[in-house]
Parts: sequence; C-alpha cells; structure tokens
Amino acid sequence: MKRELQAAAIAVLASLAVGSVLMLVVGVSPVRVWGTMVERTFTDEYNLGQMLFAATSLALCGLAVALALEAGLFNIGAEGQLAAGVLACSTLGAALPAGTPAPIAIPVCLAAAAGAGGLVAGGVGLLKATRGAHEVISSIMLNFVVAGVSLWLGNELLFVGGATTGAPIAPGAELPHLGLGGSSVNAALAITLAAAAAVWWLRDRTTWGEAWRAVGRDPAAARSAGISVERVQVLAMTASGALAGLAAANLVMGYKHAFEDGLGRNTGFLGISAALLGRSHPAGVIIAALLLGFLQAGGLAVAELVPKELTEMLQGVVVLAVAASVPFVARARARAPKEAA
Amino acid sequence: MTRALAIEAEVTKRYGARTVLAGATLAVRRGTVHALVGENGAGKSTLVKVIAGIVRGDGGTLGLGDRVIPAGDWDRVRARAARIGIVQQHGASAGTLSVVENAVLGAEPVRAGLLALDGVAAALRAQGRAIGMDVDPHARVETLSLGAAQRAEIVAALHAGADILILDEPTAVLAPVEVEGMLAMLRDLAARGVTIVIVTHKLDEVRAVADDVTVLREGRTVATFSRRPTAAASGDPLGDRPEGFSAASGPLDPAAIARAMVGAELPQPTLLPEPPATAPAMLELADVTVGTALTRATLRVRRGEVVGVAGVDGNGQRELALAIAGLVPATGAVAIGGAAAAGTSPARRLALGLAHIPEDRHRGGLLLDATIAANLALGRRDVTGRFVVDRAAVAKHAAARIVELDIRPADPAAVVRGLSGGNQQKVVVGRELSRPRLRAVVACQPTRGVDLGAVARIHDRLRAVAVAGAGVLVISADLDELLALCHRIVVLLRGAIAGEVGGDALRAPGARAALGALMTGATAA
Amino acid sequence: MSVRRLLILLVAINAALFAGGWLFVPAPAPKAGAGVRVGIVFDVGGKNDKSFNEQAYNGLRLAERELGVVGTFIEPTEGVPRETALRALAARTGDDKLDLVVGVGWVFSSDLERLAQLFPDVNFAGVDYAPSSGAGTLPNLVGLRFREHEGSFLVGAAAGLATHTKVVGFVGGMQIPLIKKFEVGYRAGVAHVCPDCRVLAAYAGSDPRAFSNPPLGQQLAGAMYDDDADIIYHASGKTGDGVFAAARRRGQRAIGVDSDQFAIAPCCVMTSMVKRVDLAIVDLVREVIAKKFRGGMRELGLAEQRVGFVADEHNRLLLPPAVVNKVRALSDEIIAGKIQVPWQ
Amino acid sequence: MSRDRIFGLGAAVAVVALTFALEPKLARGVLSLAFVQATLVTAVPYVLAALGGAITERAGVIDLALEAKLLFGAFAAAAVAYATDSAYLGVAGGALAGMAIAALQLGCALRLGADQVIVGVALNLLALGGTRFLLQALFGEGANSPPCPGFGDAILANPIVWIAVLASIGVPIAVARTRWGLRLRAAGDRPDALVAVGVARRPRPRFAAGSPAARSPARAARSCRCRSTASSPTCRRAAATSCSR
Repeated sequence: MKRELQAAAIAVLASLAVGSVLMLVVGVSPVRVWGTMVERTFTDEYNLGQMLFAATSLALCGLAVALALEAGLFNIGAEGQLAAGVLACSTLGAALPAGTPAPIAIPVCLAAAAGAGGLVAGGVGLLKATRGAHEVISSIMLNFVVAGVSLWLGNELLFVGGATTGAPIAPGAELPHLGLGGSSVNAALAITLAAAAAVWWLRDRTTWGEAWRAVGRDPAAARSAGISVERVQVLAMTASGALAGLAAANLVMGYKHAFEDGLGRNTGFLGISAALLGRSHPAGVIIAALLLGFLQAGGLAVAELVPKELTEMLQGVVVLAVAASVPFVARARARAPKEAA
Repeated sequence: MTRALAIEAEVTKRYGARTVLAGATLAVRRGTVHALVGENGAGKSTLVKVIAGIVRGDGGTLGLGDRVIPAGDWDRVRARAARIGIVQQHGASAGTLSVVENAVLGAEPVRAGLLALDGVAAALRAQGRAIGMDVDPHARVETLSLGAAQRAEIVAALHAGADILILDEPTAVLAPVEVEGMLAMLRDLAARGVTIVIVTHKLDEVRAVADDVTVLREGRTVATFSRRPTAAASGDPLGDRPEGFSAASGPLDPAAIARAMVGAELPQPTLLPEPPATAPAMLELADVTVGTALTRATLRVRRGEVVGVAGVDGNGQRELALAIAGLVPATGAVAIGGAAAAGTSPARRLALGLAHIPEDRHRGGLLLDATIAANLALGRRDVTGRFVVDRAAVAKHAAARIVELDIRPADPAAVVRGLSGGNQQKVVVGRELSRPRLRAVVACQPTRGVDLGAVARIHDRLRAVAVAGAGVLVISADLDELLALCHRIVVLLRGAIAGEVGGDALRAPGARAALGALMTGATAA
Repeated sequence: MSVRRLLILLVAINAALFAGGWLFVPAPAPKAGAGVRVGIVFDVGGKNDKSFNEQAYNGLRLAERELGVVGTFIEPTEGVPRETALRALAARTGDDKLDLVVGVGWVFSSDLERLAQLFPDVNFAGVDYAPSSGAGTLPNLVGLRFREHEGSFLVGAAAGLATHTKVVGFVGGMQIPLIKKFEVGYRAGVAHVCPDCRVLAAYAGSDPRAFSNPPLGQQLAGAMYDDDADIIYHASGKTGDGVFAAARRRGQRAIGVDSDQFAIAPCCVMTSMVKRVDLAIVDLVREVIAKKFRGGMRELGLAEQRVGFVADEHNRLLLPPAVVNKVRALSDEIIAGKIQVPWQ
Repeated sequence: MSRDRIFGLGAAVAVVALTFALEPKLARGVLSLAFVQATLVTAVPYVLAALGGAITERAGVIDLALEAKLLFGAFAAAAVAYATDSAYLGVAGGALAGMAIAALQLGCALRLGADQVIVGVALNLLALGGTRFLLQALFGEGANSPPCPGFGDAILANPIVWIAVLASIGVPIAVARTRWGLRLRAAGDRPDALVAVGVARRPRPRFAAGSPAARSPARAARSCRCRSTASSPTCRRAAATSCSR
C-alpha cells in the first residue's frame, strides 16, 4: 500500500510541476489555476456531480478494457461498443410504450445497452477465436462500422426535427438523478460501482476469472490444462463489450434520454487510459476514472484562465507520470535494502 | 606465466533475499573436462553464468588465467573477449532467427553493408557433421525441436572457437547416440587444449567424460573429486585452494558423488510388477496421424502398465503427446479409459481421466507469473469448484502437493518463475497426477533438466498412479529413465513406430543396444 | 535516486513554480465595462475553426468593440459533457453574472432547453438550434436557425448558370440533417436554372472529424472534377480547404461557405454562401441591452439578410455580372415568396 | 493459412467486382492516372508510419505512439518550414520531432521501466493537446499553422513520395540482410541472446531491446511530413487534427 501511495504522490507532484510550467508559459499563475480548479470542482455541488458523471462512463469503459486485458485481449474498441450500446438502448427505450413502468423499462434498456456492446465485442472475440483475427485491428475497425451504422440509422430513421437527436425514451426508462446541484450524475453511478464489484468478484473469486487470467498469461498452458481458450476469448470480449455498452445507461438513460449522434464520443478511448492507469484492477480503474473525470470537470472550471489544450495535455501527462512512477518506486524499494546493507 | 588453472572462482550471488551462491568455489584445470554437479537449485547454472558474464556476481572473485577480477565487474563483453563460450540450459537462441543468424550474432560478417552468411553456414554444417550433429543452418530456430535447437547452439559455440567452453546441461535433450558423440567430442576438444565445464545431473556421463568434478549443494561447494586422486601430492592445482574451500575430495566414484549431491543415499528404484495381459486398455491409439510428423501410430497401454516411447528428439514424440491430449488436429482413433476421444476437446479428454505432462514446462506447462497454488489448481475444477473458487480447497490441494513432491519453497504463494527447473516440473507433475479418477497418463519428458532428487520423486509419482490403476505412457529422450520405469518401450522413428522391446528382452543386457539400433533405424525389430 | 529524495525534489520544484507564478505573474485585472455580459460556448471545432464558430467569435468581438459588452467564452474538449460548459457560464453569480449565454452548434440544443428551465433569469441562445421533439418554446431561449438552403439555392443557381460542362458538385462534411439542408437547397438552385445539369454529391464522413479532413476533401473534389464537374460547392468546414486545393490544381472553380472564403484561393473561389452568425449574435446582444429579448425561434434567411452570396470586386472575374444579376433576381423572388426553396 | 489467403483474396476481389458492376463509373475512376496518383499520395503516410511501426515491432517495442509522432512531426514540419521558408528543413524538423518523441518514449519505457502500452497511449493523449497547445502558443491559433512552403502538387517531384518508395524497398532489406537488422530482430525476440553474445554490455535485457529500437521510431517520425506536404500542396494542413485515429 505504501508503495502505491508513494507512486501516486510522485505522479501527482510531477504532473503538477509539468502543468505549472505550462501555465507559466501561457502567463498564468499556477497557484491561481490549481486553486480555482480544486475549489470549483469540490466546493460546487454541480461541478462535483459533473465530475462523477464523467467518471461513471469512464469507469465502465475502463472496466471493459481492464476485463479484456485480464484475458490477454486488448479491447481498443470500447468506443464502438459504447456507441452500439447508445444506439440499442435509445432506440429500444424510445420504442417502449410511454407508460412502461420503471421496473420493466430500466432492465430492458440496460440489457439492450449491454447486449449491443457485448454483441459487437463478442464478434471480435469470435473472429479472434475462430479465425485468429487480431482483436486490436478488428475492434478498431468495428468502431468505424458502428459509428457509420449509427449515423446512417440516425439519418434514415431516428433523427427528429432536423437535429441529430432521436425521439425521447420512455419516461420509465430514465434513471433518477442524484441531485448534486442539478448535475447529470445519476443512478448509473450505482450501477457502475456494482459492475466494478462484480468484475472484481468475477476475476478474483470465480473459475471464470481464473481461466481468463490463465489465458491472458499463457494460452498454451491454459489450453493444455483443459481450458478452452477460444471460449474464454469470446466470453471475455463479450463481457468486456457489455460493460462498455452499459456506459450508454449513464449517457442515454441518465442524461440525454434520447439517441444523439456522437454521444459519449472519445469516452471509449479515455477508458483505455483509465484501465491502464488503474492497472486493470477494478478499484484502480474507479480511482483512475475519478482522476480523469476531475481533469475534465476541473479543466472546464478553469477554461477562462488557461486554454483547453493545456488541460487536454494534462491528461496525457498524468497517465505518463503514473506509468513511469510505479516502476520507479518498485525499483527504488527493491534497491533500498541493499544500499542499507 | 601461464597458470595451470583456467578458472578459479569464488562467488556470492543473491536474488532479492534468496542467496543462490554462498561463496561457491570452482577451480578448473586448463585443458580438462570439469563436471559441475548438484541438485536443481544448488546454484550450478548461476555459477557458470557468473563466470560467463551473463549474470553479475554480488561478491567474490574470478580468477581467469593470470587475472583476478572482482565478480561484480565481470560482464559478457569481457568474458567474450576472454574467449569464454557458453551453451545455456534453455538455450539463448532467438526463435525467429535462423541457426546461422544466431551463430553470427555479435560478430556478423558483413560484405558491402549486407550480411554475408554463406561461409558461416557452410562452416556450421561441416562442424556439425564432424561431431555427428547435423544442423540445418538456415532453419528458423523456433521450427526446431528442443534437441535440434540445442545441437545447433553447441555447434555454434564450437564454431566460435572458445578457449573455455561452458555447457549447461547439454545432454538433457540429446539422443543416446548424440550424447556419445558429444562426449567423445568434448574429450577430443580437451585434448586439444580447450577447457570445458559441463553442468550435468547424469553421473554416468560424469564418469565417462570428466577429469574433475565439483559438487554444489545449496550454493556451496561441498566436494570435489578427481580422476587423479594422487594429484594433490604431485602439486595438483586443486590443492591450491582459495580461502574457505573446505570441501571433501576424492576419486570419481558415482555413489560418492551422488551422496555428496543429495547429502544422503538415493533409494534404489523398484520395478513395478507387470500387469496381467488381460488388464483392460486405459489408453488406446489406432492409426493416429498428425500431418507428416506422426504417421499411423497404434498403441495400447493397459491398466497398471508403464509404456515408454523412446526415440531421437524430433521423431514425432511431441506430436504423439499432443495428439493424445487433443492439442493438435489429428486423424485416427484415440480411446481413454475405453471411451472414444478422437475429435474431442482437451477438456473432454481430461474429464475422461487423462493427465498430460507437457514436453516443455515453459511452453504450455505453467503460468510462470502465477503462484504455485494457482498453477496446481489450473483448470482443476474438481479442486476449485465449478464457478466460485473454493479457496480453502485450493490451499489444501496446494499444501498436499507441496508435501507429496517436496516442492521448494514450500510456500503456496511463491511465484513459479522464481522456482528452480526441478521444482517447476514438480508443480506440473503435482497438478497432473493428482487428477481424480486417472485412467491414462501421458508424461512427455517428465524429468528433463531435473535434478536427481526430483527425478526420484517424479518417478515415484508415476509408478504410484500406475499402481493405482492408470495406464502410463512415458515419452522420454532419456533411455535410462525409460529403462527404470517401463514395462515395454516402443521406439519412434521419423514419425512412425519402428519397433518395441518388452518383457525379458528389456531386462536383457542387449536391450540398450537393441533400442539404440531401432532409434537410428539400423534394424527393424 | 531514492523515493524520498525524488519526493523532496518534486515538492521543491512545485514550490518554486508556485512561488514564481505568485510573484511574477500579475493578477489579471478584472474586466472593465459596466455593460452587458455575454458568454459563448463553442463547438468542438473551437473559436478559430474558420467556420461558424469563428463567425460567432467575431460576433462577440464586434459586440465588445461596438456595444461595450464584456465577453467570455469556453472551448470544451471533445468528450466533455458540453452541458457542463454552458452551465458553468449560466451559473455565475454576482459581478460575474452573465446576461446572455450562447451555445454555438446544433449539439447544444437539448442542453440549452434544460438550462433555460434551470436558470430562468439568464438569457440563452443557440446557433443552429433544433428543438427537441415535444419541447415548447421558452421565454429566455432564442433558437437561431439559418435558412442555409436559401443561400445554397442562390449559389446553386450561380453554379448552374456558370457551368460549362453541365455537371456541378457538392462536398458535405458530416452527413447530418443540417448539412443535408445545404445540399438540398443547392440542388434546387441548380435545377431551377439548368434542369439538365447533373449534381454530384459526396460527404466526408460520419463524425465531426469530417469537418476537418482536407486530404479527403481534396480527394472527393478531385474525383468530381475528373467526372467533368467544373464547379464544386462545399459545406464541410476545414475539409473545404482540400476542395479548394483540388480546384486550384485543376484550374476549376469552387464555392465557399459560411464566410467569404475568396482569400483562401483567389484563383478559384467563384463565390461563397455566407451565413452571418456574427451579425445575428450582435443583434441578440442589442436586444438584451435594450431589454427586448424574447424567446422563440428565429429563422434567418435572405429576407433578414443573414444569409446570402458574395459578389464584390474581388470575385468579379470569376462570377460574370450577368450571372450575378440573374441570381439577385432569384433572391428577390425567394424573398417575395415566389420561389419556395426545399430543405429536406 | 494459404487456403485462408486464397479465400480472403477471393472475397476481396468479389467485393470489388460487385462494386464495379453496380457502379461502373467507379471502375472508370479507378483506372485513371489521377486515381493512381491519389492512391500513391494517400498511401505515403501509411507506408512510412507502418514501416516505422514494423521496425519497432521487430525490436520488441510496441509502438502505440506512432500517432503522437505523426502529430508532433506534422506540427514541427509545418513550424520549421514556416520559420525557415524551406520545405526541406521542414522535413528535417518533422523527423527530429518524431525522434524526440521516441526518445521520451524510450526514456519512460526502457529507462524507467514503464509499460510500453501505457506510455504509447499517454503520448498520444499528450500529442493531441500538445500540438494544439503549441500551435496556440506560437501562432495564436489552435487548429492550423500559417501557410508554409511545400513540395508542390507534382507527385514525382515530391521527395517524400520517393522516400516512401525507397524506404519500402530498403527497410525490409535492412531488417533481413544487415547487421543492424539482425541485431534488431534478435533484440525483439530474445534480448538476452544479445547479452549472451556480448552485443549488449549490461545483462539488462530491456536495454538491449532499446538500443536498436531507439533509432527506429525516428523512421516512423518521417511519416509526419507526409500529411503535411505530400498529401496537400502546402503545409497549411499540417493541422494537428489531420490524423485519423
């Protein structure tokens, strides 16, 4: 634990320093910017809520990437799986009769979101398992396919009133907001925490998780021990896609209540950062998602002080700093006893 | 002045908290073959790696010729300059490179900016032929069997022309004829003034080839032996020992060496009684064919029977094991415990009562970065439970296997990568042979690169499962192992079963010769 | 280096940077001017997109200069909920309180509706606003919609009159209803003056990057020129730069969009369909100053002189006076309602 | 494998044939010289980036940061060309920028031991904001640099097209047939093999992998200029956003 704290401290301090240098370059006082960022994010209920809202989607996509990573699969297509989830969740939600009660509408829409994401990713897994198609290539290509299909369907069927927004979903399918100054954070946050717990349980406590990790570490050994590598790949990708698709619950059911083209764009890619930052552990992914969410929400809070490019850069700086500080601490601590001797 | 000692080393090496070498000493006379023996984990490989500059020592000194260097300052570049060649146990060849590309690495002949490899390739081919080890210089290493890859490395090391040649377990993957050829070649090299250090477990090889023997145990030198017991009196350099060199010494007596290695007498293996001819077949193969590597293999292993598969490495043994385990596409019939298994998944075959010990624990045997407990429970739903992992059961299972096979460290949470080869192999064996309702066992090279103590343990387990009612098929390049275990031995040659030696013929003095002839295709039995 | 030493070093560096900033960077002077305060949130293209975001930014600058208002803006990054940005401006209180918050781009539509309800005492406006189905008009929300199809009709007519090959082209950015409107108007204009002319149309993609892909624009336009088109109209943001490059390479003509794009390729830009977002924003600011701000949709077109085509001394050589006159006549007919320009 | 290839090829041919049958105009377009030229120009950045990626791949370094190198390279090419009024210096600037990113990448991944994948992703994030930040800081505009000299429209007179052609012939030869290529492949496959033969002095395999790899991302960096100069007449479109993901 001490090791993680030290690494985190180094990463935060290094990112702070780089950010401060950049702020001085654009001629703003770092104290002022950081101060404003923290103050506006944590003292304003609304901004805090928006940070949690952003973190919700990021965490789900991060969990998706992390889960696939456990099975040795780099799911770079969370973006497309999320888009598929948005499409399915919002169309089905809009097709439900307006009077559908929440206990029916919410599970149906959640299932649609997860199912669509899972279907897209499952296809990637199937291609990998049966044809040996590399999951990075097929999933990144499916991102384009899903985006194209989504926009085409939008243009042909879904957009109403000359906008790029579809018809609203049934009121019963809307997830309740959590208040926080009228911010967008909604019950999907609870779903996300439950999903993180489920992922943790699945990977650490079940034979599925063991099999997935075995395949991730050494497919040959797993196969020889009687684990069906192909099945694991399909299942892990499907589960991963389902998690990414669930992010649609946050965006559609909890926020927009309608199909909108490009909803959640880029979240899937940032989800990769969240998974890597969180070192593939569910708890780590949640923390990483909160950090990235803070940078997003906080970045907006100081938008008038510094250019948006600066906060964009900071995301990369933080990821880089964490990536470098973790092995640094590990090595320094491994060396330490010898130096003492 | 040229000193008579080529190597005089005293080395300490720690990995983290674990001390691998605690001031182990080694003194090698120039122009001799020096055997370095000891159980797995005794530090043999580490010691020669320090000498070859591949691993940096933490303390101690290396005396090489008339130089004395702190062990911490030695590295591979300097060792290379000092003409120290090494063939490592698991090979150091890059798999995607060809044999000749690996051979020239570091000293590439270049003409007009491009590599000029034809000359080296021809030289390798000639060198190989000269010592009875055919190599294909242009073959990619990853397409070769372990044995062929090892042969290629030995040939390459000889080609590089070392003054001191270190061979770490060179014979582990060689066929008996090749072993003979190589040992003869080592003697020949020594006669020409090359100093040779050979790390091995096999005492008959030691007796056949070594001038001197150093025995390591737990990172310390515990004994030295010499073919010339009077050498000390005649000013033998072994008498000129470094400080703290307090080992026993004596002539080359295999029993004494073995005692020094394990610190106790080895139990004599007992041969199992042959099962009755009426015993039901537990493993049956009919016309099993795998591409061109294995053709129409037909084989029957009865309950309680141990059948050996001998052959020069690369004659279809690997494919035979994989075909039985369902890990390669194969045609023909396979029955496990009387149930047809052809075309079924590996999982189904394991469920029918098969256990499979894969050829290479590093390629498909173990999750190297997982713990001992996790590896012992890998794929074992009978231990873990169907969905939710029963962690108490996993811990109990691990503890039982650790005791049963004396796995060290006896810590279920230890990561397998940090274990010695023998203990890694014990983990594989422990997992496979503890399966419930075992009917058939395929053990592929079950003791390759494993020390004497571990060999005994593993053989005991194989016998035990046979007694308990399984049919055991042992595939091994080590004829001694097969002779010690098996009721019958079949020989694979170029993917086909070339013959079989069993019953009294196997215990007859000519058995070894008969098998050797089958393996090389000299006769058909 | 030990962990402790690195931590100390980093703390020291940060302290130095903070102190440096504290000591040497002057605190920004509070913006003077007792006038009205206006905030703008741009679309992902940002305020320098050479398209309607930039037009909106110019409008803000114009209002600052001419009307003495105090302007502020946010450029949200991709992926950030844009609502947060709007909300950040709308929620300001006290001396910072804004009188008008503008969202530039159709993407803000539903966010604006929600915020207008949440902050009834702030005025909101959306450029290219499209009301969500079922949403009524709000007293403090103005939706600005431009009848781009009317302007597109005029440049279409100009193209139909000026083409030699009877083939003209259209390159759109992202394939969305808003851009489709440009194409439909353009086609109608071409057909009106030249019934046997062919119109080739292509879109650059299915996400916002389609508005910033000049190489693709050049490829699409090149293919059209190869297919005998001699005039291409684009509605594709920066992607249009590629259209102009293709035109320059082949010595053919092109038509710009949103602002007068003549300067980008003086050889080839025959005219531009202009959409005066800047003036529209200044109009709104005027209304706020005069306290005459009323919610509702504003349809701005030829009649309001907020869309149109460019015919001035720069492009005289490319756009013959005869064509200009005919197009002006058509413009009058549209204003008079004699021509109904379709838009979908 | 070969059956799969035949199947894949057949499927591709079938799709193309069907497309042409449905849209005869397309076939005409494909057979035109202009199409060939357009294809060539479009392919250049992919060719250079892919070659760079292939080299690092063989050296055992997963280069996810190609995107970052392209972005920073494009920026540097435009900025240098603008400042010096020389397209050739712009090319050099682009390559240097790519190498600088590679150095940063190696510093983090090899010296500090950070995960290659994470470093790559982080650098891409950094490049996305960083190039815009620099554009903003230098030119006061977040999307485009001012117009700068380029190589013109004639494909055959464009040195970058030629570099791409030469590189696509030369890189495979260099990897397969030179000392550098041999050591590169050895490093990617079995870093300790390099230690064992004494090429790498320190028994720390990652360094061995690093040394040839350090040079190769620079090659990837070359691709930066393609976007800026080959595919458009001026560097104006060395826009930070010019790369697709």
